[in-house]
Amino acid sequence: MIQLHDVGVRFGARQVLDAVTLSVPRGGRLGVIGPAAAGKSVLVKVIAGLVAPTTGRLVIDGIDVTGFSEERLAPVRARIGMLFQNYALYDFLSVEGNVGFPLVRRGEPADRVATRVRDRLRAVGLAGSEAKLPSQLSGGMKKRVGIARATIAAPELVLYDEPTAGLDPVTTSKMYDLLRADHERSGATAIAVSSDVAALITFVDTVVFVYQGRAHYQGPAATVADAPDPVVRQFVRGALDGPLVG
Amino acid sequence: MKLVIDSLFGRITAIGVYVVGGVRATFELWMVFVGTIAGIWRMYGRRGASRPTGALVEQLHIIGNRSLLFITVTIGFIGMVMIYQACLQFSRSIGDLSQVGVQFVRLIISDFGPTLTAMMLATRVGAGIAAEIGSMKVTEQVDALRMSGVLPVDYLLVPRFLASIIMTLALSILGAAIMYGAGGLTAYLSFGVNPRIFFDLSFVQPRHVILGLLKALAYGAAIPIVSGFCGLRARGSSEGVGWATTAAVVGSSFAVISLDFFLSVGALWLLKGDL
Amino acid sequence: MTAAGGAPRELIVFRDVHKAFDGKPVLRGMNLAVTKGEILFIIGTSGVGKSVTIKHLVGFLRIDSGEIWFDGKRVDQLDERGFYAVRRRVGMVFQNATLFDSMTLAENVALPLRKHKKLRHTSALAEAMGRLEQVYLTGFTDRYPAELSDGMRKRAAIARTLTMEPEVVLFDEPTTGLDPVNARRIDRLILELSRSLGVTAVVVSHDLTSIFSIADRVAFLYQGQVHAVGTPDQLRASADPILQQFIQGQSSGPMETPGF
Amino acid sequence: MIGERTVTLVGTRAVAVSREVGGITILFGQILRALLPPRIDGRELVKNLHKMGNRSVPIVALTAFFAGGLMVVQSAPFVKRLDATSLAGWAAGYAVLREVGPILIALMFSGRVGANNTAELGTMTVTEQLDGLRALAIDPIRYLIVPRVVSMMVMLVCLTVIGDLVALVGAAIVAKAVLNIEFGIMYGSFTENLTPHDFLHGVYKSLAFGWAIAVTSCYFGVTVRGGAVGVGRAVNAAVVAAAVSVMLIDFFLTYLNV
Repeated sequence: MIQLHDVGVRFGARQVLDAVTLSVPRGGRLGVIGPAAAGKSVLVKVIAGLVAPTTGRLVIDGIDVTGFSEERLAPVRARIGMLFQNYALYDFLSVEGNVGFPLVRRGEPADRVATRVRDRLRAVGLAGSEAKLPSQLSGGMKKRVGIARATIAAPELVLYDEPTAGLDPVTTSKMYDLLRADHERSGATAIAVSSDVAALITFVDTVVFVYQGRAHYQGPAATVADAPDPVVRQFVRGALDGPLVG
Repeated sequence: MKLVIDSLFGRITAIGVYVVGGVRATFELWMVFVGTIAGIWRMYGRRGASRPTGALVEQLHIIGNRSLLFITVTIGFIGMVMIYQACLQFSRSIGDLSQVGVQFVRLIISDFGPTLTAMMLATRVGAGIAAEIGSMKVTEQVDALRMSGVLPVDYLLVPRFLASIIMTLALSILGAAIMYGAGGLTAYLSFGVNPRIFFDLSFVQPRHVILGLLKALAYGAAIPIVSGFCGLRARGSSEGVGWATTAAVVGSSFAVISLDFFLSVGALWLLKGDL
Repeated sequence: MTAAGGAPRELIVFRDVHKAFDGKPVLRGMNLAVTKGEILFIIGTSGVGKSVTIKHLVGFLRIDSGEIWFDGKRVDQLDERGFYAVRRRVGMVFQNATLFDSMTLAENVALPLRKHKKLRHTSALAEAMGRLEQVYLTGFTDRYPAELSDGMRKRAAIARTLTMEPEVVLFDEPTTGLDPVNARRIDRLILELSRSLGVTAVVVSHDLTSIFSIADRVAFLYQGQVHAVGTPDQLRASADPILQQFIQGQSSGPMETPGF
Repeated sequence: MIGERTVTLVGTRAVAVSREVGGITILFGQILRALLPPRIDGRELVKNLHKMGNRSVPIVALTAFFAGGLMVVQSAPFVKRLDATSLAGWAAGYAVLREVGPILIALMFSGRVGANNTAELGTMTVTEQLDGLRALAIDPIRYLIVPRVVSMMVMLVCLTVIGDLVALVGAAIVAKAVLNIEFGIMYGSFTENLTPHDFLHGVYKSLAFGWAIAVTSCYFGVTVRGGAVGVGRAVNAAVVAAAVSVMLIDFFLTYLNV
């Protein structure tokens, strides 16, 4: 579904990503972990086409989209949903307006949109909040509205940037229950970034450890705490002594 | 000696970086303008294109109606002050106040009306546009728009651009009228100038009106472009929005003053001094 | 109902504290006592009022009713000026570190030294360097906060608070959003300052690893009251189903999570 | 004609405005109280003087240059008709020193420095840095606000003096370029027709403008609510409030003719 070949991103003098090669099969679930400012969020934005790679190629579902203009990217993006780190809900639209936005922009008839919105909001457990504004919601609720918006157009790929940041353990595990149920039903590919490694690996099947701008390690999620790489092991276990820099 | 050369070299490099940054920003500003014009074509020029009905009306309301009180108060006061100072000046030198109104109305129509109104709008509307678009940018709402296949320039800038042009024209006319009225009142109350002599429009020529409207049009176009550009360049979080809003106020006020200068000098040159 | 009795013996006491925001009650008769020298964790779901609780002690928020005592004196009725005396003895480390972003790390730490110990700027800076070394930030003293990671910023904020030589330090979610390694570094620092300096630490957190590795006592906040309090071992052994759901991070159970 | 909605709207507006005015007055009182005894943090004061002054010189100079030039352009037809070239400098100088210079420079200063100040304080407020100061038992008003208010007042006066000079130079240059009036004649016209009072009138005004811009920008900075969106809104409100107060103060000081 997604292939990155030697992708590098440079912001001014700073090399944020360096020669990242990665592939995610259709229906796969990839977790992105790593220390702060290692380039995790940028990696997700590259896949979404929001940040253009300085070097390398990005292939989505067999189409090489490297260097596409915003207008040519639009049909590709229509197949991708994204939950942003800070929800990125439109603060001038109601919950209903937010969730339905991607469909409205595609010119779907209003009644079809309304049905889909009601459907999605029920799935994330927010039925009845259609008329509320984002500022009236708690952090966990905003995240779920974000998920509803990301998945309303039945995307084949969903990107989650920090889906549980700042949430307590119970809410975190409820959030992953929700994501699991959603993906089992839709079969969509998922890529999730999180610093809460213990909770993340209950959802994904593979993890990639981004470290100093590179895809330092890639392996199955279940055994990441016993990974052969000492840096990964130290990071996941939270050990104080080890080779990890920063 | 080497130290001096090094420091000189450092200075030159710094200036070079500054100039390159300035040129690049100007180019990007120009691209935003071109993008907005293209956006108008995409949204209104083609048949069956998606037109967000209501967006333009909403912006007309925000930019126009909500500025009414602000413009009335500020322009009213400055109109009174200007005519007060002018009367003071005239009575000190010529002693004849009958010419004040005639000269004043010409200045208002061709310059002070549109320019001061636009200066005030640059503050209120420019800051508002940059604050709104800037906070959408840093909270990733602009990226969310892109993910929904929407071009941010079309969705955010085009309605504001059109609304600003329409409303700057309308408010400039209103501002000029308020200034003229407030000025006449002051001249009458403080210096006893007969309103019938003050409100004498016989010296107003079509070219004054055309120049004034032309200026209003230019200001109305410049303010949203400069402010939208600043908003879209916002980065980071709240400090980024703060920076964008500040830059928008300074940038659009400066755009108004420099446009005024160049348009005035241009008109003076075109009309061979007979403005 | 106001609790009777004079000055309590514990260092900090919350007695029947009520607090509502816009008519929505958050604290509903909360009682809690903190003993000198201990590390007390206040845990609970998002929005339950953990941060609100500690902000009352330094006067950033005012309680609606109840009493708060610090070192034998009632503090909930002090005015802003009165609270400055309390704040010199009770330090607070905020969730987002709140370093001043126009100053380098050393300048940040030097500021309270300059203001309260009346040191000159240069000697304050020298002392600040030493303080930053204690939190393992040698070599970063001339960096600005924006250039550092969250974990480093939090450690610098701890160093800045410690310059006041406070008797109590309040930590607001010190490990939230940090990766596992940086989270454990913060845990170690809290433990060190408690054991070697004798500082009383009140930590607001929902990081289960921290709770079970460094807490002396834990207070579990639920529906505006302290639902359970005890040592980590006592909590683990408790039969309370709501508490068990929280400390095991289970999604299903009897607990109500209004924030979800 | 005037519906119930309009009346309600005007009413809510009036309440909102009076609340802000009240808040600004309270802050002003707190600033005065923090000035007694006057223990201003020297480092903050120097830092702010430097930052606020240096940062604004280019934009103020450019604005002033254009303003001076514009006044000549506007008086050109009048001067030509009367063929009184010696009056050009007087007309431009009088307008620049008394009105156009102080007001335009104050508006630019409000945009550059005042708005920036609101943004900075606002960011500090939403990221709890102000609470951070209070937690360190440091009074934010005494430590942060007072040096800023003092710096803004001092710097706006300095910038107005600089701006006046640049504007007169701009007027002379444009007069030479557009009306072909020699520099000597312009200089003579300035010195003969303008009194020190004209110049001081503008400077006094700028002191009051500086005070208004400083207090409003600080007020909107420390009362920010709601993250990045709030900071943007606060800056917007601050520049609008500053513009209104500058115009109001200008009106009263003109009538007092200080």
